[in-house]
Amino acid sequence: MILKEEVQIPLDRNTVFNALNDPDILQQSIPGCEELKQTGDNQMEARVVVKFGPVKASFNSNVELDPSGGPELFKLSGSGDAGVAGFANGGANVHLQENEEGTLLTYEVNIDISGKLAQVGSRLIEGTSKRLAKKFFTNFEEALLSGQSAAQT
Amino acid sequence: MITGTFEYHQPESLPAAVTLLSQLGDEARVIAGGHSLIPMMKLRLATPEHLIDLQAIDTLKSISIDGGSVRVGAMVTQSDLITHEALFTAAPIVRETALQIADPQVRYMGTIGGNVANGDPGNDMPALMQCLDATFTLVGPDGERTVAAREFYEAAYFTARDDLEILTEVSFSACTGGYAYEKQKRKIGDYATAAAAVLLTKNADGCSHAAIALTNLADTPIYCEDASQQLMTHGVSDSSIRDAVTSAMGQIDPVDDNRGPAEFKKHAAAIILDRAIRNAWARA
Amino acid sequence: MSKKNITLSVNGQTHTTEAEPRELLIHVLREQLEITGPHIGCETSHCGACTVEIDGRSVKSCTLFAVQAQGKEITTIEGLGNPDKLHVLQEKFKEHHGLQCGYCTPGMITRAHRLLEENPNPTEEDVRFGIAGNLCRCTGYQNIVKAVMAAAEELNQPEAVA
Amino acid sequence: MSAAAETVQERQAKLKGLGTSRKRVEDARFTQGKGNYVDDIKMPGMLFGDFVRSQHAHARVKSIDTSAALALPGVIAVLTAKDLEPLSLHWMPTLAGDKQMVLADGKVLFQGQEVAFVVAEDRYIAADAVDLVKVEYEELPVLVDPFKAELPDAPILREDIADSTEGAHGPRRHPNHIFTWEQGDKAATESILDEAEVVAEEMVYYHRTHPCPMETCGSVASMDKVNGKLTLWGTFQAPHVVRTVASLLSGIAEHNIRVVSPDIGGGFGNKVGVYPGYVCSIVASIVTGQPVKWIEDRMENLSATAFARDYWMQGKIAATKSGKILGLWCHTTADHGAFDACADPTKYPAGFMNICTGSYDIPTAYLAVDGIYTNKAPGGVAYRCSFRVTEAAYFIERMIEVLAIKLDMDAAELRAINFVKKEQFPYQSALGWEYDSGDYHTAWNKALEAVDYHGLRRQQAQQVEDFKAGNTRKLMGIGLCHFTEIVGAGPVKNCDILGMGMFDSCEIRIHPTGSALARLGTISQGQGHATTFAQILASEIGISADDITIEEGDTDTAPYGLGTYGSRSTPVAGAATAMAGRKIRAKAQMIAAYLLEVHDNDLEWEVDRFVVKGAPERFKTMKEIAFASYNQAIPGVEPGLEAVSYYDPPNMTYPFGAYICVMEIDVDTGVSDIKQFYALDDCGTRINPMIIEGQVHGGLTEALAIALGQEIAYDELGNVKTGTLMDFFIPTSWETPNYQTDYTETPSPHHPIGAKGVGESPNVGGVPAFSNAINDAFRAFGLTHTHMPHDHWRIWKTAKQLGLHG
Repeated sequence: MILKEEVQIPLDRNTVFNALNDPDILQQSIPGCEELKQTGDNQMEARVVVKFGPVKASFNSNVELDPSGGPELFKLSGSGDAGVAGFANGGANVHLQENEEGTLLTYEVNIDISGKLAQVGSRLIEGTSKRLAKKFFTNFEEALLSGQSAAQT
Repeated sequence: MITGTFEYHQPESLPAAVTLLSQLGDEARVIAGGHSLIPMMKLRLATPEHLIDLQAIDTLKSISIDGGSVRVGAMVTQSDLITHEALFTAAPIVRETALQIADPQVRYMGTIGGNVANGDPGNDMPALMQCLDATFTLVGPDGERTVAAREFYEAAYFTARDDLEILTEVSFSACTGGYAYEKQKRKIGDYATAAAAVLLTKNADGCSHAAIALTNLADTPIYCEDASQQLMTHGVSDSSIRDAVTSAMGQIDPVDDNRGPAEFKKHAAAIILDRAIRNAWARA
Repeated sequence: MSKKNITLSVNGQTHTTEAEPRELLIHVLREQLEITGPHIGCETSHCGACTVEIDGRSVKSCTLFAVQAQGKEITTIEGLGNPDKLHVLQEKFKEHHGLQCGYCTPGMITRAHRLLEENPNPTEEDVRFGIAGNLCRCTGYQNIVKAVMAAAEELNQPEAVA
Repeated sequence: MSAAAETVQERQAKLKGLGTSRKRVEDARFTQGKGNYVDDIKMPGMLFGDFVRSQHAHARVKSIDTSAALALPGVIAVLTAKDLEPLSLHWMPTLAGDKQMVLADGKVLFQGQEVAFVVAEDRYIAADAVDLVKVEYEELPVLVDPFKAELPDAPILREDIADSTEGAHGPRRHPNHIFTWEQGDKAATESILDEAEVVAEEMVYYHRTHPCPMETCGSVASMDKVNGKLTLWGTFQAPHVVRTVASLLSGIAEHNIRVVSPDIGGGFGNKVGVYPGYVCSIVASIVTGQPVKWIEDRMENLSATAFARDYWMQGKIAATKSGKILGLWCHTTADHGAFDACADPTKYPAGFMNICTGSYDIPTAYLAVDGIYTNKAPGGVAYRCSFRVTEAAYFIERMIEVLAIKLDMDAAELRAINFVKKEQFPYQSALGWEYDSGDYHTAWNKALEAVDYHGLRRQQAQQVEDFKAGNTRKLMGIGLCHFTEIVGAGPVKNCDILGMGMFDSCEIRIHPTGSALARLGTISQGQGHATTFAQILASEIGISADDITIEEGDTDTAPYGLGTYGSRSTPVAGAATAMAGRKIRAKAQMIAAYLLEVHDNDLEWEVDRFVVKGAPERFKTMKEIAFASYNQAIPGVEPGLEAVSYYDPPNMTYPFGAYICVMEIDVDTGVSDIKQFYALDDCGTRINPMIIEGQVHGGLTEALAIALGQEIAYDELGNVKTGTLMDFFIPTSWETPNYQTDYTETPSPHHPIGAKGVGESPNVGGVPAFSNAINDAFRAFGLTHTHMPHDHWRIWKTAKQLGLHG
């Protein structure tokens, strides 16, 4: 499953790019992220609880960041294991483009869900993934802007 | 298939249920008919620590029709909706829709409250409620409030209901005109491949009231305001139906699943809606 | 998780037992009360093999916790007839070859029983719609429908005058 | 009226023998909820076993941590491959000459594969413990497309045999290749294809599906360590074979193993195989010393036990311009999943797929089948059909339609031109079978007349006109099918399962008062054996069927038999029953002769008695003879009246039928509606017409399901997308039509009573009839072939591709 979307953030590209590499900002942005720790250069472990309706799946995830294309391109890939609920593999390419209002992020997320979630919840996975991806960037923008305002005061 | 463990609560009044839910918070789920929740629990995709069963709250089980206003308690079952003659007179589309939900056994258990509250895009009642312009009553720790069905659904399983609120009642005005709930499904018991609820009222000039809503064609039910408006403005004709369908199709966003690819669903949805409008108009 | 006391009236007999809240009614009936007529087929409320009647409603007992049935009147296939006097539906299922492997049969007959209680004069369409929550893999339904129709007809005969 | 005055006809009627629509004796318990299925078995101290299964389709198992599960109160044991290895039970042989992991040994090869077996005090604790077993996996690339299996960069699935170039059925050319099976004359067929006036070609896919009986698989194993005896109850379509396998695997002597198939809630092939659950329940009982129950849930059933079909059949058919078929060529790519666990007689790795010349006199033919490993569940069972016969029938009945289109000919006429003629029987087919009997033209003409075939075609043509004129959006399809089955496996000379010849057996004991007990090596799963076998016997020995008890399924009491599948019960065990009955009658004749003081040859058999020729008032009934056999000293005759027969059939039987389906299709929504279904079956001698009709209704409904939507679908990651009955299509009473049944009766010349078997015919013939109807609806718009399952969206897609959506 591939999801594509754009989001405009009223901050300059370097700020946005740096934030994408910032574990604190990431933790605040990832919906349901209960824990995130840096385990190496560009490597993180996260526990993410995905909830939709009655379904609750707790993914233990390994994430690898690839900032080498920065600040134009930020890449990440990872996998998550939610035990009986299933598991996920995926990655994202986020293109950052400077414009008058700040930075335009174009993201392409590629997620494969397997296991029980895919078996019985397939009709709901796409919508939920889309929503979570969107939520990430909404949170991200919020975290960034509040961080900015905090820094300014 | 065995669920995880949980504590079971059966409050006997709504305030007791609301209080329980507030106390137990995130780890509690309200259970009505249970036919969506229990299978998910058996698959262990849902593992609530507490279940709050509403079945003992008799105040949630009544259907009252007062003049043109219909109020249906959340614990009224699909089966009750089907057999209630006064409701059939007031809003025959409710029976037509309820009969197309699941199968007899499930309809004896499944409730209108559960069906509209859980936010599953496959459920049939939400689109019907949008078509009827129903209002949902929510009761939570801060008291009671109402939300229009047309404002209630945000995404799959995400609604305007706060986690600590219980949906207690749906209310809507009796409808007088033609009606149709058309549903294409793979077999009895299935969610819709595409379904459409349509209400049309005929008057001397044409169509005085139109309401159209769609099931399982996006991650929420879709109320088709423009399409409804088209029919009211231009009357019901081949061309206005075509325009209304085109307009409604602009709002849907189905996903690929075992029922078929999105492209097929879009096509089927247009056909189903066209039929529903014609059927409703013929009955108007 | 602590067990709860549960009182169920099954086929006119009151049973008190203990069960965890998560124990399904079908398991309590089959394993604790040894009422093994209702079967488990799909576990997701699609097949109806576990159908029982609770307070006048046909219910899939694999999608109901036993605690939810506390204090209720339950009828299973075992409560419809007995070896000395079969229920008309049981007779008609035999007569019209409405069963083969027999696995869906208890649920099917229990459902048909409620259907006829609510609609004593069903059309074939009514019967087909009314038992659509019960799957059968063996019979192709044709003879089941025939049996239910025949049972309805017999139940509608005026009582023989003595 | 006294008994003595009864007419022959009255006495005949009392027997309820052959040809009687006798009501079923099984039904008393089933209608009262008193069936005894595996999950109804309850024993003191019984434990419950449950599997940890792989969510991955292909992964290496790096570690399994059972400590948390073992720490849960009520958990008795957790078995993994490591525990089974010392017993050499971590792998087991399959029926197809391959081997299969019982519990994941180093890697998993399909989603739902068994990884560990948790044994606990009850099923609730077991389920909790399953979640506590922590398995660490390393994902591997997933292979779901059999056509990609032999690519150079394809992931190697079976590392255990990666280097082995020889398999159970000959050479292997790639680590993911299982076998190549060839039948017929390749060179001759290819030269006919080169030279023929007309050649039609098509890829015919018969999708993966599953038998999905209402009752899932399960077993209860009880090892009694005091007397050294293992008792195993389970959902076994072949209990004796299970006993032999259990003995070979466990080392427990066969006489110390009792296998019991209690009531079985439908089988349809699903319960032929030996599954890890059975093995694990046995091991767990041996380990714990307590009875252990294992019951599958529905998702496990659909995603881990035996699938059916999944054959990609590339076909070419050569004919003259006038429609005479000259040759048939077929190459099949068979997706067998992770292990070759097909349930076929040993020498037939693609079953009886070589019946694919069907009902037609095709002089030259060639068939090759390549078996391929993929990351899907193993199986390949005959889902309500004889081994791969449904695939064969579907293939030929589609190819006939494709040829009719190529020839621009009526498909009914094309069939009639090519049928094997009545006078050609016994008929030797180009792919090696000797058809025992048939009268296809008679059946076909009866069917065409019954539905007013030409009238239907006129109606169809009118509807096409109406469609083109914009007056309707619906099309009408007429689905024709004339199938020939091959059932009753089978002759010991060429049919065996794990080395056991496929005979069957019956043992009869007549009681002194003239009632009887008969035991057979088969096991009913709904077919009504207790009713029909008694009817066969009633007609043979003159005792009313009501006085005959039939017992099956207990290996301690039943004679050895190969079980019930492939419609073999009537052709093989039914024959054994008749033959054993005849042995009884032969002895009875000697007793009667003694009692009547005449020579054996002076007696003739009449319904239920031996009568002195020319003196009808002098007779002895079977009841009298039975009593005498126990209380009279008869010189030269042993007391008692018992017989046993082990029947090795000289040939298969070849039931056939003519089916016609009329379907209406909504071009816009893809919704199909069955308007009429006529099914004529010829199963030879008809034992119980009521049961035959019931079998036909049921088989047709399973065919409907398969043709119109029932599939086991995988996504490219190897996820089973149809694991519940929400998505796995089983029609309800609402989607199922009423069927019109009919028959002709062409007895099998070699079967003792001329019976051929019928349970599977409707599935074999039904699938092509439904599918042909869908295809036929679009013939006028240029469609040659479209793949099953014909669910709404695929029908819609066909219409779209044909430009019918404007």
